[in-house]
Amino acid sequence: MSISVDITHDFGGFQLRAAFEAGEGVTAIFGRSGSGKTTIINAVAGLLKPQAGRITVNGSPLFDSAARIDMPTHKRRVGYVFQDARLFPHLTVLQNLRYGARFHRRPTLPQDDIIQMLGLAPLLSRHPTALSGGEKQRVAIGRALLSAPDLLLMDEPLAALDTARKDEILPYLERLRDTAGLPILYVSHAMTEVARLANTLVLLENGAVRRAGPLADLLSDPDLAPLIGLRDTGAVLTARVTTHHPDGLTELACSGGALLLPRVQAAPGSPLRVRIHAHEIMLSLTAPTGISALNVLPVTVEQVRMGDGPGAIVRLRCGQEHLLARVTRRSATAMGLVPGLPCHAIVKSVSVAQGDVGALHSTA
Amino acid sequence: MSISVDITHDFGGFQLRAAFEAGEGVTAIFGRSGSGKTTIINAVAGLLKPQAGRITVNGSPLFDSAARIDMPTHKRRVGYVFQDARLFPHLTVLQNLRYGARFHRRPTLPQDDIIQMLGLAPLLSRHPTALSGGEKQRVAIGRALLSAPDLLLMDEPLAALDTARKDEILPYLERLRDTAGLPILYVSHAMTEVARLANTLVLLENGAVRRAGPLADLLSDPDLAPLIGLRDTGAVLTARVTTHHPDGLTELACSGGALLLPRVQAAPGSPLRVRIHAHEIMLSLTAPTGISALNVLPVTVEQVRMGDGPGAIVRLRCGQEHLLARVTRRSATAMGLVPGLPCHAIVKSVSVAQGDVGALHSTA
Amino acid sequence: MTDWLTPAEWAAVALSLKVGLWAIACSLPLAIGTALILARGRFPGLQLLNGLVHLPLILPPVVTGYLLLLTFGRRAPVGAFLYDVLDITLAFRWTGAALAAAIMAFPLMVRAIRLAIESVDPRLEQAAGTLGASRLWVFLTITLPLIAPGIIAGAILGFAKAMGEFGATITFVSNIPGQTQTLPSAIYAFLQVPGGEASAMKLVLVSVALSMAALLASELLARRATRRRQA
Amino acid sequence: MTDWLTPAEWAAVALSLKVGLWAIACSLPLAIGTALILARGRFPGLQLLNGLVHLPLILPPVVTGYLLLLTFGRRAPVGAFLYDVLDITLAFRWTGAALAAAIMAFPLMVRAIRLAIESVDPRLEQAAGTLGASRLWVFLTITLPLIAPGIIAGAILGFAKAMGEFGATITFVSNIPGQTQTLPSAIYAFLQVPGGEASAMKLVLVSVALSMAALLASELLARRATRRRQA
Amino acid sequence: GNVTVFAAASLKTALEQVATQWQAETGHTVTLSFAGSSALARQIEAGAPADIFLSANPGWMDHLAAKGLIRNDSRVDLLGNALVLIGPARDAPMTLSDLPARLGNGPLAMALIDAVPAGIYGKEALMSLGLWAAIQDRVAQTDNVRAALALVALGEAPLGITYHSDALAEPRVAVLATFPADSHPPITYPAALTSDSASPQAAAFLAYLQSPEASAILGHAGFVPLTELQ
Ligand SMILES: Nc1ncnc2c1ncn2[C@@H]1O[C@H](COP(=O)(O)OP(=O)(O)OP(=O)(O)O)[C@@H](O)[C@H]1O
Ligand SMILES: Nc1ncnc2c1ncn2[C@@H]1O[C@H](COP(=O)(O)OP(=O)(O)OP(=O)(O)O)[C@@H](O)[C@H]1O
Ligand code: MOO
Ligand SMILES: [Mg+2]
Ligand SMILES: [Mg+2]
Repeated sequence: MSISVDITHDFGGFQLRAAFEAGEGVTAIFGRSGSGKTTIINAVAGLLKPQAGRITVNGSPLFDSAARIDMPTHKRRVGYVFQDARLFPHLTVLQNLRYGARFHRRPTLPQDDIIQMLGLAPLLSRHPTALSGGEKQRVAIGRALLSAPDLLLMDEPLAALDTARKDEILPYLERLRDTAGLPILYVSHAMTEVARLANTLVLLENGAVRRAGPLADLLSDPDLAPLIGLRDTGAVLTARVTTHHPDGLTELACSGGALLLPRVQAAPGSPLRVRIHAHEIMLSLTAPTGISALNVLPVTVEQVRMGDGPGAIVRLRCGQEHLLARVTRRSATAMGLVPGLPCHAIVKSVSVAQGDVGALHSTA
Repeated sequence: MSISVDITHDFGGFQLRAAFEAGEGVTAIFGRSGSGKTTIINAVAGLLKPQAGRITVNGSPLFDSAARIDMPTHKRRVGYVFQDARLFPHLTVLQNLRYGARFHRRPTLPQDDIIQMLGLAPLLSRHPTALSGGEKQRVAIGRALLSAPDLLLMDEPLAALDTARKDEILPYLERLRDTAGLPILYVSHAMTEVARLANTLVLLENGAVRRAGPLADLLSDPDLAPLIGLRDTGAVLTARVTTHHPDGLTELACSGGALLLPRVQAAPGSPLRVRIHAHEIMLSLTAPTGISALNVLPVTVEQVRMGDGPGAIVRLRCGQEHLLARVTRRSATAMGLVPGLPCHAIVKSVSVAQGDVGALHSTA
Repeated sequence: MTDWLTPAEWAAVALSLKVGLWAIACSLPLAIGTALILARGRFPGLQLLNGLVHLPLILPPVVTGYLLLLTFGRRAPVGAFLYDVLDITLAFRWTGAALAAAIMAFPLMVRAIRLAIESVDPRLEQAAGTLGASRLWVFLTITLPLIAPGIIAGAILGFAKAMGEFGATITFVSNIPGQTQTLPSAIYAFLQVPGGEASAMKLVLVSVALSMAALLASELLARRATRRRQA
Repeated sequence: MTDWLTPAEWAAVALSLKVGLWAIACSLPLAIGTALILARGRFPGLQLLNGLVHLPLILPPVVTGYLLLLTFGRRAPVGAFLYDVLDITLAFRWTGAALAAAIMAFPLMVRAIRLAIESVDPRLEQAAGTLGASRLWVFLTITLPLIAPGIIAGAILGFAKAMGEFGATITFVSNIPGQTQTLPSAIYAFLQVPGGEASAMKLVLVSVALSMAALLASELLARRATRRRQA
Repeated sequence: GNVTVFAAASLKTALEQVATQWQAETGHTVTLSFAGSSALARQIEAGAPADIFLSANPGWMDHLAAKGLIRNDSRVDLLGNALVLIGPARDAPMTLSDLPARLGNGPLAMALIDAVPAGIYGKEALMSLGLWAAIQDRVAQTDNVRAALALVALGEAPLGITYHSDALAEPRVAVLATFPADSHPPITYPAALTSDSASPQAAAFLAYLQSPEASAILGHAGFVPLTELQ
């Protein structure tokens, strides 16, 4: 399953020049407000006809301006969760959810599961005007999921939802990605969601693709930190569950050592991805004792990137993988951080949020 | 300036029983999707007539079912940023922004500043259908601000915006709160925004007010952590800028000691509030050395609240104030954390986000 | 009660209802289609079609009736075709009266429906498309229910017009009691003779009562169609 | 060119335009108000008002004309009052023809505008309220521009009807050349005498041409009103 | 001076010619308002600015007379007319008794038999000739004589009953038979000055309508001038 987008479109004042390839899994489109994210997925859905270019899924074109191909929306088999919910006002919640059912070739997703996950059971007989903002968005997600699409387009689907609800929905999207093998184009401002779900990241800036590639590569590139946002910078590690300890902690093995995290819902042996925020890693020259942090990973400094401000981003080798750490320049100087220096990365167990631990698809 | 709300409303299936008082500044209404947040501010705006109750601003009633008072919306002088932007489709962005200007008594807010802050200059002559989701929301914010209201109602105003844009808008809202003295009822799922802006916090659960009170009190109460969300738990400290160091760090004094943070935009002497996430505090029995964290505050354990899971929340006395720290039970046991134990709270400079440092209103 | 109106008058009442209902029932789908084309179509002859639809409104009814006679009369091209090939007779039959009523009501129905179509949010139709619905299915399940109030408004306007239409009808199908004598023809006849006003007013009342009942029913229907959406 | 129509016919053309334009111009505000009440009002007599508005559509035009004569004639109560107190003469003047046209067009205008009002999103009006706009101001600056296409549709329907209306007009104000002889009355008179068809058709063409021009203009206007919103 | 005449619509062509001629002779103007007699009579009742009323039947004139709205002394039966059976132009004349047979299944076009004078007269005539019962189911009534004429002219109806004056002007129809004058009440077009008339020339024009010049025009149009002033 691969999606390839190469389109240009001119709005008069705004030019979109977007070209990227997306492989299996989730492709996140990340960019500031007005950078062209919705425009891209509208083009993929066939709701906007780009002035020129090609959009293919698995090599077969949905749109090709040169070949005059423009497949109508309903034949593209995309499920689209719109930025605005766009529920059908004359239908009940249940009728909205079931709208796409008629066109199913296969009902992959059990309706009741989705209703339960999204907490929609008490709302089924209501009309959309009687829903809260977040409820509408949940129905919109359910409606798209239940249409059994070949490709899911999600435009900030979780922006209107509270953290708890997000944490309920994210694992579901992971399952879709991993078990149903459903490719997803995912627009979000929230790097937490992106880092957890995405296999491929497309960084959009002002209508142009600034960088596109595998998530782990982009997230561990200190040069992209300003674009991603310092606060959201942080690499992802792949890990495997080894033991669930009786005190509620789960031990993971990654290439750089063991990690203890609060209970992870995954069977021993399962592969996981763990995002560790750059600002949550503390560096120590010696192995510390008597502290509340349980994770101390031996690492080697690979690159120190001093920013314009008071901070520095340190790229660390950790086994086969990389971590990013954000420290102050003052600390970097005081500790004498230079490439090649061995040191210890201290990560609090609890500072790795539930939301930052995600299921890992074998290809990621 | 004080707002008092005491209303009941029944939607058939959903009951709202909301009573709270809000003093000066920002009152945040926090609760899960569907908990009744929009319903409350609709009632304050006069868009929904509660079945019973009273809503007063400075003691004079906007609504009083007993006295049959129901002031029409346009006389309430509220500025409302809706959850959906609700721009006027037949007007340009500029005309939308200026719609309320006609009714000004005083044009408090310079229009050009607002247009600049919200990045609306290139959009002024467009119609709303030609705007992206985030752009619409920015216009909606500008429109409400420019109507020179006596009371600002904001329903998840920043949910559709990227972090960078949020960080541009938040200081502006602080200025409104502090210099214009504009009371704000602020609905948000994002505790970062809430902790930064709010003076009063109203925690809503299922249509009922679970707790309402000064922000600092509620945030430092370990018992409320599950409701707020573990990831969002964290106390706020009040601090005062002492020095800006040449390496870009700013030194703050709080009652428990000094804090070094990345450059804070505030003159020496300014009061600030600093939110420190519970999961970002590391505890150490001894003062650590050779680490990248610059802030080590001497604290005393006051309370250890073991949760159901693998974590524990520790309430710490830090000078005159409190901090919350989240650690694993394993660490709590290993370190022998009990009330009265003195220890050290380690906070990385960079782990305190820009967004977590906010201007402080004198009354907060 | 039955004495109150003569048998001929009762027949006129029944006929008017029959004519009105058939006129609306048969022309409504066509009106919806035409409204759809006018609202959404983009082709050169669009404004011509638009003009054609409005014609019965612009022309004095007598002229419309005369043109109908020229087109659908037994000796006229279309009329002869219908009669010979499809065995449909319009001239001097209630079917002709229904045709006249439908044509007179057509512009009113089309406008109401077109206005409704133009106020449907196209983004909802797009959303239905992404869920796999073809354009026809989108129309049937999204557009049509959303324009229901407009269709009801169009139908009631059309029915009211059909109940009042007289000039085109009497010119086209004349006035054959029991066959083509609708209420308005009967009313007209009474008004032509001195002292006939009282009898005419009696029929006017019947006509008004029937139309009002239909109007009320349409309001309730429309309100239900809308309320469901906002409850 | 001027020979093509007789002076009396030119006068009828001019009068029809005058009557049509005045009828629409004067009744439009009232139609908007009525539509607003019907769309938004909630009071017991609402359906009565609704019925009253539809009456000219339901009644055969001759009856409407007769009722107008009974109400606004020089000897009739309202007519006498208007004449004595306000010095307004309606009977047998072009003003009366305009009144008749306005009344016949009224239900069409009200329906179109009402449909438009009902499809305005009330949340936009609420938003304007929160910005400090009174209900009147909200109506003027939000509702009115949003229903512009409906108002234009109503006006053009009304104008077309006014151009074609004949039954009520000739019954109410007679058929006095230069005073009350509108195009449809002139057409009618031609059709009353054998051999008048050619002259009648000439006037029909004029009438159709005028209405089509108005129709095209209205379409352009409406499109502009809508395009601005979607550009 | 100006004279306003409210006249039955069927008189349009002829009356316009008379008026033009009078205007040429006297320099006074005539305003002619043509509509159905019923509408005109009701308008005069409502105070219409008419100087002369020219009705297509006596009934409405009687109605106005009863209300004192016309000057009884000015009332004259101005014109008469004959009732004829018409058919397509090439048809041969026939006798009235063949009417049911010639009609076949086709409709007989007539004006409204209870409301419009030509229809009322026609029904009377058919009844007195004993033909009514045979054809009454096949009568297609129109709101005026002209429409009945049109039905025959267009071939929609094989036969119709109209005034002689109507049949004369339509080349597509032929007069197949004339109803005996005694088979129906006399067909008269009464004329009178209205009580409200203030025009000094009104009486003059009413008189002119009875002049030989006017009679010639009206007679040419198929009407039967009933009074000729010497
Ligand atoms: N018209 C209505 N009829 C019935 N229930 C309603 C109606 N409007 C809202 N509700 C219900 O009332 C509850 C509160 O709605 P409200 O819009 O206040 O939620 P909220 O806290 O703003 O949620 P969100 O964060 O999702 O916007 C929801 O459960 C909603 O389903
Ligand atoms: N119809 C239009 N005419 C002109 N400009 C448009 C139109 N539609 C969108 N734009 C512009 O194109 C740019 C990209 O819009 P798009 O909706 O793709 O942004 P986005 O990345 O989805 O932003 P957001 O996060 O705010 O939703 C924006 O600057 C917007 O103003
Ligand atoms: O178009 Mo009419 O004058 O209502 O029959
Ligand atoms: Mg977008
Ligand atoms: Mg809400």
